[in-house]
Amino acid sequence: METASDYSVKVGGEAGQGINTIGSILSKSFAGQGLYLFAHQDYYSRVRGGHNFYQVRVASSPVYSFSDSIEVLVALDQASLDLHAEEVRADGIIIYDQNNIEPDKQTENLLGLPMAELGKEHGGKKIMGNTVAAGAVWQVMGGEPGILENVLNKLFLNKGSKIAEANIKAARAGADYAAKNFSGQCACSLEKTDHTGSMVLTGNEALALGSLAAGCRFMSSYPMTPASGVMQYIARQARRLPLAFEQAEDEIAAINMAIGAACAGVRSMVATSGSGFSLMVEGLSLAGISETPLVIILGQRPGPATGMATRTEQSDLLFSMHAGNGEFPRAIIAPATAEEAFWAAVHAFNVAEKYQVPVFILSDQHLADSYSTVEPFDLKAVSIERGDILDETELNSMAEYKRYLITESGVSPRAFPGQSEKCVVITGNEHAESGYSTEDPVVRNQMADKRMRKFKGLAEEVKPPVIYGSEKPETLLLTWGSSYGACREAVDLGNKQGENMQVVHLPQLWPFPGKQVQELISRAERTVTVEMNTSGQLGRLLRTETGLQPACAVLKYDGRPMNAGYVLEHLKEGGVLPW
Amino acid sequence: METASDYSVKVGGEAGQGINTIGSILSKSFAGQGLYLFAHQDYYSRVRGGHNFYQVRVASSPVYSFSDSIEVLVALDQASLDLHAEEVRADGIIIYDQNNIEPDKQTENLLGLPMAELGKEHGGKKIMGNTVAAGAVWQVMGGEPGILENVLNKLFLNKGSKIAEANIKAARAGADYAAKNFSGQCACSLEKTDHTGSMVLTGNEALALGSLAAGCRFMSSYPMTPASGVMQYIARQARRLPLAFEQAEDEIAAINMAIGAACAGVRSMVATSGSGFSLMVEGLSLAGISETPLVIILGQRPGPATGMATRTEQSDLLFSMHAGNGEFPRAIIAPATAEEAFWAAVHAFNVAEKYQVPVFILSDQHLADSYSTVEPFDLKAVSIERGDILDETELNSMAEYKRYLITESGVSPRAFPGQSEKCVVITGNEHAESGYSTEDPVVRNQMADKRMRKFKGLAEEVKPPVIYGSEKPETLLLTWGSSYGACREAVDLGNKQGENMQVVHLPQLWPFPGKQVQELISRAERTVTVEMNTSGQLGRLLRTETGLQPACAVLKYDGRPMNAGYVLEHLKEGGVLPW
Amino acid sequence: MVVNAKDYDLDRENTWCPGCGNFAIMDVLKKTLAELDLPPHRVLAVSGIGQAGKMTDHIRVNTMHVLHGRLLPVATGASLADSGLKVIAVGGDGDGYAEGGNHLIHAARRNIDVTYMVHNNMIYGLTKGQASPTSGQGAHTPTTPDGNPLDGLNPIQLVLGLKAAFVARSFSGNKKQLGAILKKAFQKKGFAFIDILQPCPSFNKVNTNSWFKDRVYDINTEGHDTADIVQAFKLAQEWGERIPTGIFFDDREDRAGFRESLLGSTDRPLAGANLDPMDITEIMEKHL
Amino acid sequence: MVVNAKDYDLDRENTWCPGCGNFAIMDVLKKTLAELDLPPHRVLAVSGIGQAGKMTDHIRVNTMHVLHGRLLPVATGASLADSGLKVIAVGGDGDGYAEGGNHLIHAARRNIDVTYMVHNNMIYGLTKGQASPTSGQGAHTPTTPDGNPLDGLNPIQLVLGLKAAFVARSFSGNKKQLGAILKKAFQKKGFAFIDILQPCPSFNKVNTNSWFKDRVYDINTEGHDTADIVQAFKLAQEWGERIPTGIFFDDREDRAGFRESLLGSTDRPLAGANLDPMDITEIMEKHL
Ligand SMILES: Cc1ncc(C[n+]2csc(CCOP(=O)(O)OP(=O)(O)O)c2C)c(N)n1
Ligand SMILES: Cc1ncc(C[n+]2csc(CCOP(=O)(O)OP(=O)(O)O)c2C)c(N)n1
Ligand code: SF4
Ligand code: SF4
Ligand SMILES: [Mg+2]
Ligand SMILES: [Mg+2]
Repeated sequence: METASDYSVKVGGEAGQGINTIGSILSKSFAGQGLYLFAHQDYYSRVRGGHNFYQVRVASSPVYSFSDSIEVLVALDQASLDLHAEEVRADGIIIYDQNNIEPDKQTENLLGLPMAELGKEHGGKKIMGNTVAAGAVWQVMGGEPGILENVLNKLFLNKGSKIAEANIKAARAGADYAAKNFSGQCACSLEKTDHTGSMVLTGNEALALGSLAAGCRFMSSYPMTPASGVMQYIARQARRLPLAFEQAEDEIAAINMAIGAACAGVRSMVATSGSGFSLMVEGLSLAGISETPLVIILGQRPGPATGMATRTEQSDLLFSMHAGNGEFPRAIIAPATAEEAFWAAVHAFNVAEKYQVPVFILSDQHLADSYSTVEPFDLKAVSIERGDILDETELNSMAEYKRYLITESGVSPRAFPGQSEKCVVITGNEHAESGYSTEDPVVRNQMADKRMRKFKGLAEEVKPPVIYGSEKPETLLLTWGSSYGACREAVDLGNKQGENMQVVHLPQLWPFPGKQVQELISRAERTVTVEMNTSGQLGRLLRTETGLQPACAVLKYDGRPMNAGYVLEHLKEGGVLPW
Repeated sequence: METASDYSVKVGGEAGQGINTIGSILSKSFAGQGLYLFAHQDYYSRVRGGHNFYQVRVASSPVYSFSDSIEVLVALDQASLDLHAEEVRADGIIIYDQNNIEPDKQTENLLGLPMAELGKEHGGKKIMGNTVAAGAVWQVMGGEPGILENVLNKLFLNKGSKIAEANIKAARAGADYAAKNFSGQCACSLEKTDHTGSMVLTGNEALALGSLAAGCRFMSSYPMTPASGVMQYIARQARRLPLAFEQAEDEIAAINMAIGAACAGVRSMVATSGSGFSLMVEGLSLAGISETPLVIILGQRPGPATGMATRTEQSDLLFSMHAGNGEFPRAIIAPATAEEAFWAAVHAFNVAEKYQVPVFILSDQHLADSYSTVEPFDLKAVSIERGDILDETELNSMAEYKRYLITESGVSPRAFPGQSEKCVVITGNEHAESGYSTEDPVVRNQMADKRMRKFKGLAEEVKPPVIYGSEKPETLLLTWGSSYGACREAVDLGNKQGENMQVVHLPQLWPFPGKQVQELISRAERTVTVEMNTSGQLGRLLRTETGLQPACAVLKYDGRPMNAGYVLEHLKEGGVLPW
Repeated sequence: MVVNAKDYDLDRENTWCPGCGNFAIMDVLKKTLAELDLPPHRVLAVSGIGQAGKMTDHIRVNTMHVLHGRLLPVATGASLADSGLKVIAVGGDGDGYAEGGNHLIHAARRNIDVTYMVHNNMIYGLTKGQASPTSGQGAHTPTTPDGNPLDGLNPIQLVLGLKAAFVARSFSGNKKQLGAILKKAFQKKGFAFIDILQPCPSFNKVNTNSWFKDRVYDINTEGHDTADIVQAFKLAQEWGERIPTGIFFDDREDRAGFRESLLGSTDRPLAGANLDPMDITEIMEKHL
Repeated sequence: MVVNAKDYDLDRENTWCPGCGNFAIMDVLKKTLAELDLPPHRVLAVSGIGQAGKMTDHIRVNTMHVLHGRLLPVATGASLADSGLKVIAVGGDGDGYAEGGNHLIHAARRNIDVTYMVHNNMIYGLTKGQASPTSGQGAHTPTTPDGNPLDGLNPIQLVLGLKAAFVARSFSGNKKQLGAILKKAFQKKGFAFIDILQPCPSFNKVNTNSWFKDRVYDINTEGHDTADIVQAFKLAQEWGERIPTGIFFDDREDRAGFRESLLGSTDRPLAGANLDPMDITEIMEKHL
């Protein structure tokens, strides 16, 4: 990392205290200053109380993960001081409200800021103390005042200009207080670059945006952390676009509604997490045999069952790969960053329709909730490929429409009910080409073979492995999903320290790009898998598909994301071997 | 096979015509004569009409599968003649009702039997024609009359002695007619051995019996072919034993009821098929994290979705292995025969309770519905091992009961609500030893590790591979479940023809007995997997667990079971390679 | 266009048993669709799994033969996607009141634009005779070999409790009534529910054709006010010696169908072979 | 034994928001259990997932904190297995009326021996404010940002449609009424259902404590005949300016609880640490 600045700000407090407000004001301001950022959130499954934090890392070149040490801690409650003071670097600072919190005598670098008081005085409400804090942090870090005020204006404008103004006043009060009392205390000094105009986006937001760009017109889902963000984003657009969103009564209804809509001709999706996906498994199998295009966003979190609702994990890879009774083709895409998430959604809808199969996007809480700076997407580069769909003229010229026509590719041309005078027959039973049920053994074989033949086409469209680091590495880190960020930074750090490392991340895990992975592994001295689960699922898949076994695995399953430090430390220890 | 007699009788007709009556009369009579049998059923997913058959193979030594050629065809309708006349051997016979069916002129070996007429005349009802047919078959095959009559007596006694007598009269009429008109036509001549006293049992019945013997006290399920037989058997005993059976409103309720009962202290189970199991996946995951002992009988049939409801397949192995969000230990047992099915159930309940995990019994339609002769089970050999359960004295002496006490084995001593004054706290969230929810990362790691540690104990109790055939084989057939029968007979046939073959069947697939399998494979020149699915699931599992890959795979997925002929033929062709 | 009942015929073997009530229901359905001049390709029938669900094997319209109990969500999605389709859902009592019970609650709440026909034979036909939620107390079935210990569920009471827009009961043995009700149901905006008593001669030896015939009577000819849900609920309590049939409730409050309430209009197009990309530039800009 | 409400206290941090109606409900529950002299170890509380479900984190009894929406089947199994337990089910409106709707239908049909408390805050609390089936028309939530297009489900109507043995509505702000109803519910044989209106100050800004207070009235003090289900259904139609609360229906037909109807007796033992092997010799002999 040749970053000039690389700072971390942590805002800690109880649920409901507004740490997200401070966090997102700062994040957007950092982006406005032309810097890159990565911000992750840590919260409990409760609405009030508990200890949550929002940690944003800002740097002058792209960042993919978080640091263990922080430059600025904003403590909104006692617990934040108690828990995180240690993480503050020697030249860092701790900003807290001296009217509420009594710090330990030994704690250093403490800067008292009467947040609530100033908030009430300048913004009219105690809760404006959050904006006061943002203003103070921005000031001590050396941000350009106009940028922060711009952000506040944008953020609060829809609540009325009065509120926006009050916030700006509060921010100024914080900045003034900091200028007067904290000057020279903070070692940070934010650069300003001309890399402005980037978006600040979570993985969930990127998935939703990508789905909209891809022409998703129907979404039915049931709320579940960490996937709710996707549906809530889509729901907000539904009235403005030709798009229906419905909160289903349960996940079973959600997937079956989406299947109904998809069969009727619209691009459809669902989003859920593990427990909810468990309930969709029968519907998945229906999509498989009825050859219905469907996109399933599976936001992973620690299981089993309800597990830890607001935490992160990557333990549903093999589950999603084998879910559903019987055998049918599918695709599994797993973006590593918000940027990738957008394109993953576009790819998912195209693959789903071209091959008439269910397509998974595996996400996880760390990807779903973390913000990063992303360049605006080139919407012209979004191509919508719907595959073989008959038009009315073609349909009219046919004697009979066969929904499950047997073809070499395994893909049968689609038509929709009501599109022409030809009736469309869709079913979840084994069937003849017509769509009507059959138990004929010969036809059964033909249909099973036809479905399985789609694997070939699916394999040709697999998103190839993403490679970063040394060309002929001593250590290859094989990883997937949001763990990529930690691995990528570990490679940078390691190589700086004289190691010879590479990271290979698989943005698509099924069909498995076996040949390419084998080739990459053969060039490395040793391969280590890195993922967030107990059993080393990518490692198992690697072995199934290539016969190869990683030298060891770096795993984590305590619900908290890993970073570069964790990866390097565990590599030294020889990894955590699950086998 | 050193069998002296080895005959096959096929009874074909429409659903509702009573082919099962004829089939089971004959089967029980064969057993009464001291012979061994294997009888399989082929039926459509409809209540009336269609073409079904019941095919019984009888021999003087044990048989495990069915033949392609038959000695006796009983045709109750035209279709049975049209479809099966070809399968009849040159020295075989076809018995049909000349009053209903007009055979093709070319068909040979036809013996007309006025079934309905004789039924009406001697039994009082046309439908007694079925018993007439059974009597005639018994006569031409040379069975001892008293044995058949015994069977009829037993079969119909609960319907009143009049009905039993009428049936005996009808059977005699059939026998008399055959004696008069068919004598010398049939090459069969049934031996009589002193190997009497064996049961005639389907896989479903054996599973139900095994569950009862194991002390199952609670079953909740939702009807689904081919698993309904298990629940209906259990339901019949419920009022007579300390046992509750309830037909749930859906499969979700079924598994959650069973979990509730299991947590309250009783041995509980569910039975279902693929679609229904799909709906149980979330409950499975709950059993995983709440460490609830549970037995799941999964009767496989062809999918995806509703697929072919009354047919057979083995395509839910990897699904059941990976089902459920998050990671947790489980066991998967897959009996090959009715005999094994009984002991599988006993094993399943013991393993479930000792390790407090969900245990699968994978069955399939072919195993579930096929009859075979089985020695009465030695009930004294059934040992019930419940694992670590605290008694009231122990509980009273404790300050606090910890449901999820962390132990070396991963197993925490159990107690039940209401058992003592100690409250029991059970949960589907991640939790502390007490059972109360926690998100503490350290405790999470401890709990995940504790659960996964159970694998060790589970692995120690794995049912070892079953080996049959040559000791140092050129060809090792690696198989599981009901495909074993075909493989075993293929080995016998092959070895007779000078091949050097062995079959290894895995009565338990998870934890996978990797070392033992590796050892066996290393002694063989080539290994071929044999199973009923498209993707070679056992082959994939083998590779995941050992890195080894079979030379080829013999697969079948048209919904009809395989037999020795199919296996040998496809071995010659080099198998069907799914990879 | 003049549509004929024969236009809905399919040349496929019918697998129902002789004497099954399903035949009459299918006849009436075809005739009613023809009377309403609905051409086959403008009709979508979504069916569950069971003997009733096999209806879609024998009627030439667009069909989705889906999972056991999941016909209503599929119908919901399909009807939202395409406003040009007349959507029918057809399934059995097990399908609708056991496996699919939750969706019934929410289909009524949403007032989905679907006519839902439940062939209530008070038994599981396809899987060979197990008890259904509507099986009567004492019914001997393979899963209740000692007699069903529970009273049967009364679907009319349930659906009135959900305040569905249109609630009716008919009987396969009364084609005239069934036809008249079906016609009204198809013309109703939103969710129309019809529980159709249907003898299953193969497995239900208690609730036979004549058992029903002896008991059913028509509440509409007796002057029931179908706008009065409380009165309807009162009538629905009756089940035994006399069984009320007819339209129990036909909501005069002209509630919007789900398509209209969710999409804000009855004909906002979602479906079709043409997918015009939506312009999301403005949405994206909010993240700048 | 004299049991005290304090005996149910647990020394664990409570994670509900200040002002949440759940606190009052928990208080009343503990007091009622004490009044009934039920020692903690003879009580089993099965809870769903949601803020309401977190009740089992804060009350010292046997607990099973299970899946979202699945509390009733678990309670059914547990209550069948052990007749010595007083079984309570507790969950939210999303848990019970959305995810778990089907089980509600069948719990009522079976008349399971369970008292079911639904904390109806007309919102999804734990997942931060999405609409619930009982959310009112127009409610602005993250999943209905343009206002809920649908009328809220009326649980009392629904459960009366199921003819549950005991049907009541109360309000967390009326502890006296809630206590009296809970007590009767616990004493009822079979399934007792109580919908408890509960303000969620964090996410439901419409149906607040004072909104409820201004509307609720007690149907029992106004002389409603709780044996009359039709009258109850009529009362249940009301929702708006006035909201009826109290016991709507208390079936005088002394229906058997599910344990009795399924097992043929109220105390056939299934559960326990001792598992005497069942002798199946006779059953096996039938196959000879
Ligand atoms: C998830 C699932 N569970 C169970 C089944 C098996 N199954 C098929 S039809 C049926 C019940 C049929 O009864 P009903 O719905 O009343 O229809 P009928 O055959 O009586 O018309 C069942 C249990 C299934 N196909 N899928
Ligand atoms: C299968 C499944 N789907 C979704 C969720 C996420 N979830 C947890 S609680 C909840 C809803 C909570 O609302 P409610 O039941 O009304 O309880 P409240 O928090 O309002 O008391 C949801 C959707 C889950 N845990 N499991
Ligand atoms: S089993 Fe019953 S419902 Fe099914 S077709 Fe036969 S008679 Fe009709
Ligand atoms: S979110 Fe609402 S229901 Fe949940 S604890 Fe807070 S106030 Fe109560
Ligand atoms: Mg039925
Ligand atoms: Mg709620």
